[in-house]
Amino acid sequence: MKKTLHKPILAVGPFHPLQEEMEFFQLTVDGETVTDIDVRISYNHRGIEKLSETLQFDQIPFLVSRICGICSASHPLAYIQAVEEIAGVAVPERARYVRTIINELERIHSHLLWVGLGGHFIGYDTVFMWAWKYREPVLDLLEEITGNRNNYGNVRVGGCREDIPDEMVPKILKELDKVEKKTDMLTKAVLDDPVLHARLKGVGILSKNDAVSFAVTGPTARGSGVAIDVRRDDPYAAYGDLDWNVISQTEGDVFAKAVVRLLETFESIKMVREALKELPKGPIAVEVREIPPGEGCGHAEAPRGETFHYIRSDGGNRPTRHKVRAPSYVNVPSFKASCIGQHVADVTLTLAAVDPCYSCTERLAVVDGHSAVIHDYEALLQMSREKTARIKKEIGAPEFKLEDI
Amino acid sequence: MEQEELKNRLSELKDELIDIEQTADNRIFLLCEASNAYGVARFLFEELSLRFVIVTGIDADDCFEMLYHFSNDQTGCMVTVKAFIRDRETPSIESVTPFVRGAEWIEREIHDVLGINFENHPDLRRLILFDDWPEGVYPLRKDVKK
Amino acid sequence: MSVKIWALKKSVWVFHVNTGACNNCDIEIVNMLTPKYDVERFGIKLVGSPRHADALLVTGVGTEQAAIRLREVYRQTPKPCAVFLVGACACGTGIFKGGYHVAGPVDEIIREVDPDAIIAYVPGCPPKPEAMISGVVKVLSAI
Amino acid sequence: MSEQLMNILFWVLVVPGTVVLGLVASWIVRKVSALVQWRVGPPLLQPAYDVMKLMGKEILVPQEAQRIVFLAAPLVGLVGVLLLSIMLWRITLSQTAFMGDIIVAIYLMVLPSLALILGSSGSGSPHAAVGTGREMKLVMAYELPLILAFVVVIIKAAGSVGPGGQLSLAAIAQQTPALSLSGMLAFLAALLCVQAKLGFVPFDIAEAETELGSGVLMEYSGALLAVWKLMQAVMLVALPLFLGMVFLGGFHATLPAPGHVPFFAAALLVLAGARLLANRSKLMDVLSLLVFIGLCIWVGLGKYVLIVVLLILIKNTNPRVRIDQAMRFFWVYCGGALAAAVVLASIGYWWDIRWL
Repeated sequence: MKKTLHKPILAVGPFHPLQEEMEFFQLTVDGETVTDIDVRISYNHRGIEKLSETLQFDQIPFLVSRICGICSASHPLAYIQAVEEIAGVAVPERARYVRTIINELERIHSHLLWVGLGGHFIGYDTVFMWAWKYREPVLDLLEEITGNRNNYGNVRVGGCREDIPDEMVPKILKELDKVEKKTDMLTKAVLDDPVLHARLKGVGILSKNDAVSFAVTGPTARGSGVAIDVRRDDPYAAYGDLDWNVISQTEGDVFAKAVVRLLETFESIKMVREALKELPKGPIAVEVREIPPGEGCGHAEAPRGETFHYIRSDGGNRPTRHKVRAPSYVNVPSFKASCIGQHVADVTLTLAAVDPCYSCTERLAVVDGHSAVIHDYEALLQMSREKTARIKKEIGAPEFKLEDI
Repeated sequence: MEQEELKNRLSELKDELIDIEQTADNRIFLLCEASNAYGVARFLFEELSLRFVIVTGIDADDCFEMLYHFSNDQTGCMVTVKAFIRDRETPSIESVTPFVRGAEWIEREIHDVLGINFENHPDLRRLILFDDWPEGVYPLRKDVKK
Repeated sequence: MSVKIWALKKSVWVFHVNTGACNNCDIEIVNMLTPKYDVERFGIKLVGSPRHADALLVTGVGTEQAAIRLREVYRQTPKPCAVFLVGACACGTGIFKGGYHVAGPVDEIIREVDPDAIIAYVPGCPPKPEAMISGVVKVLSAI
Repeated sequence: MSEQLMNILFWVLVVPGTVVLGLVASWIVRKVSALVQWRVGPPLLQPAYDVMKLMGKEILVPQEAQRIVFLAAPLVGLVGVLLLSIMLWRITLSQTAFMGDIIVAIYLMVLPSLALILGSSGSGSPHAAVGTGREMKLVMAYELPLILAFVVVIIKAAGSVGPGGQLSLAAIAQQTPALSLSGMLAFLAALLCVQAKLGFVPFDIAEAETELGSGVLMEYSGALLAVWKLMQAVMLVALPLFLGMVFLGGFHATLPAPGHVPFFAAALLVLAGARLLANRSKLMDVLSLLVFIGLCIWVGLGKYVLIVVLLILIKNTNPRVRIDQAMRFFWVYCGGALAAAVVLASIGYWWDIRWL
């Protein structure tokens, strides 16, 4: 039998317990050391653009919140900000605060989720279970506010869909206290464990230069000493009014990223608390009737980094182009700089440390409505009324006239 | 870099640009031809140290538009280079990947979905479409049938 | 009822297959393991290899690229095995219906391999973990 | 009861008994882990359900696999570990032993790992191949400290049980080396080696679910997987028993005297009742666990429970280490500590200082 000698290739994926989603990493290994790495994505590419031709500005938030389940507050927010920039809408005070609170709650549960998954990846199931247990109350709060544990879809052009009732404020504050106490315990347990130090420190280092060259964002960048944060750099929602700090570390290894995320959780708790205290009275949305032609960029700091949306409108009720750049899209490719020469065991951990989100990466949520007929607000209203009348007739509903009531 | 300084430095590019538009306080659009895009983007990334955000490819019926979004993190200002590729038959533009490694994926993606050739790209393989996707069909082009 | 089926009902090992989902269903599936829901008390366990699995939890729309792998995973799973389609996307491609990269719905992809596959649907976007547990219970009591 | 009847009973009960005890022990591992993680955990019979279900499933053999090796490996492992446990039970219950049985035991203890290596390398999957490599490295890493630990015990035993007796397990089980300095060191090191042998975190490197699928066991399915699970369950009985006999002075298992029978029955009743009500409240759940552990202690298995609890605690408070870290740990740290222990034990033997 003829034998050919080839480099052993270890496939991570497409179905692999490391990630819940599909990706296909090919690690060329020499014993346990990884000498080269390549990735094939496309498993998660849903190609939203063609079917989105029918979607209107008001419907798109629900679509973009389904780009990624965990960033389902930040994607719609970035999109909405782009649209509001085109329309020149001034959002009511209370809406800005509500948006901030929802986004920070999302960050808290997302970071706790990552800590848990990180523990799970290295076989530390106790940390996994504990972190996910502490995360549950936050999901419950979000469910109480928006009606869903995930996929909130709570923003709309001109404001928010659901308000935070004033009666709920004390309850949220109470839960936050509990979460803070438990996160504090978890943080101490994680940061003081010598075995964890041995496992995480000096692993998967992404240098500052590489971080700039790969244009990474979020905790991945902040762990490498690039202290960027959209919330501070280009304040949106109510972040400009709140008092908080950007956490950054210089080491660039997995441990630094863990520290950044854990400490950020406390900043988020602080922010929610302050925002709740200063929650202004008033309406949560203004009516926006038409989106004028133009183009706008919106970005928001998702738990994983900067989410960027670009919208171009031609004055119709759909955008002609909608570009999404999720944070993982730039964070994931940085594995080329941080993984080569590492152990297989470390590579899987390094890949996980950027908190990759392949649904985000392969979104391509391009909304493209070039063939649409342009209606103005009045025409739409008229069409809507006609449709209602038609449906009523079809189902045989009794006809009401305004005067009868 | 402060906003004023940024604007001054951007005016150095005047010869290579068609126009500079400012839609909002911190949204600047630099319009240029495809042949100048590489130089402008490189100037923004290396001289002004702006952060690369992403590239947007648009099929604008009469031409392809490549939008290179950069961000100035000190002021939160978005600087977008809008490059026009007039040749619809064999659209091509110079790749920025050699100096921004983070652009590798997005250029591969645009190559997939819009069929634009990126010159000097180190590795222009298929990224986002499935293995059996027919060659020469680009889902984001306007002329593609549903 | 044979001992085989009885034991199967008491111990269901599931393998999780994502075929292009938004991550929500996947996280809710992992959530089933955690203290609040703790499916281990019913003998349900997530395993790392399809060869160990009794049931597949499929999420996502079933993209073209994923469909081939999904069929392969289904073939590799020892029979009898049940398939749970979790979430609106898996049940009927949901909001992504008609996309050019969507091969789904997932049940059709699986039926191509095995027309008699046992398929259960857990709709929702995402379904709550309680819904998934109740789905599993319903299928088990139907066997 | 005549000697002969006891003998027959022993041979009839030893294999099923060990298997049942093994399944219960793996339940305890899962249950206690669950309680540590604030979960409810699986019911008492869960490991049994798992095995029964796997027995009824289809067996898939990969095309690239070496069929005979692939099919035989789990059986070899199970037989090895069962042999070991028969030997240990025999020594515990009827004090029958032969010269040098400790050496046989050490060999039998390697069999499961060897079977794993054979089976997974025969399965022809790249993930299993990496797992195999890791398992081999791990075996090489922990065998040396484990044997050094036994050397310490043998030196200690030479001082107390007449000449030649130090190689007989029955004689070693008469004394308690863990009560001395070197013996304690040896016990702790051996405990960690057993942790690695059982494939528990932090040394579940070969199975590493999140890196390698299920690593070495990835390609196994159906009844073959059930055999592996049984093997792991029986190891959970045999290895702690062995540790207990070597380091902690063995088990003086006495069946309850006639006068104890009502208490025994009452305890069993409480256990059964608590298990039945376990779904209603967590308190009952914990109670049943406590009753069970109490029963174990009563029949002389207290040391066994202690060792298992230590293993579970280590399992649940540590992350998985890398293979190179594991090797360094066993060779440098464990090896160093044990070398020191050997020196201490020798000094103690020479000058007859018991506590060293």
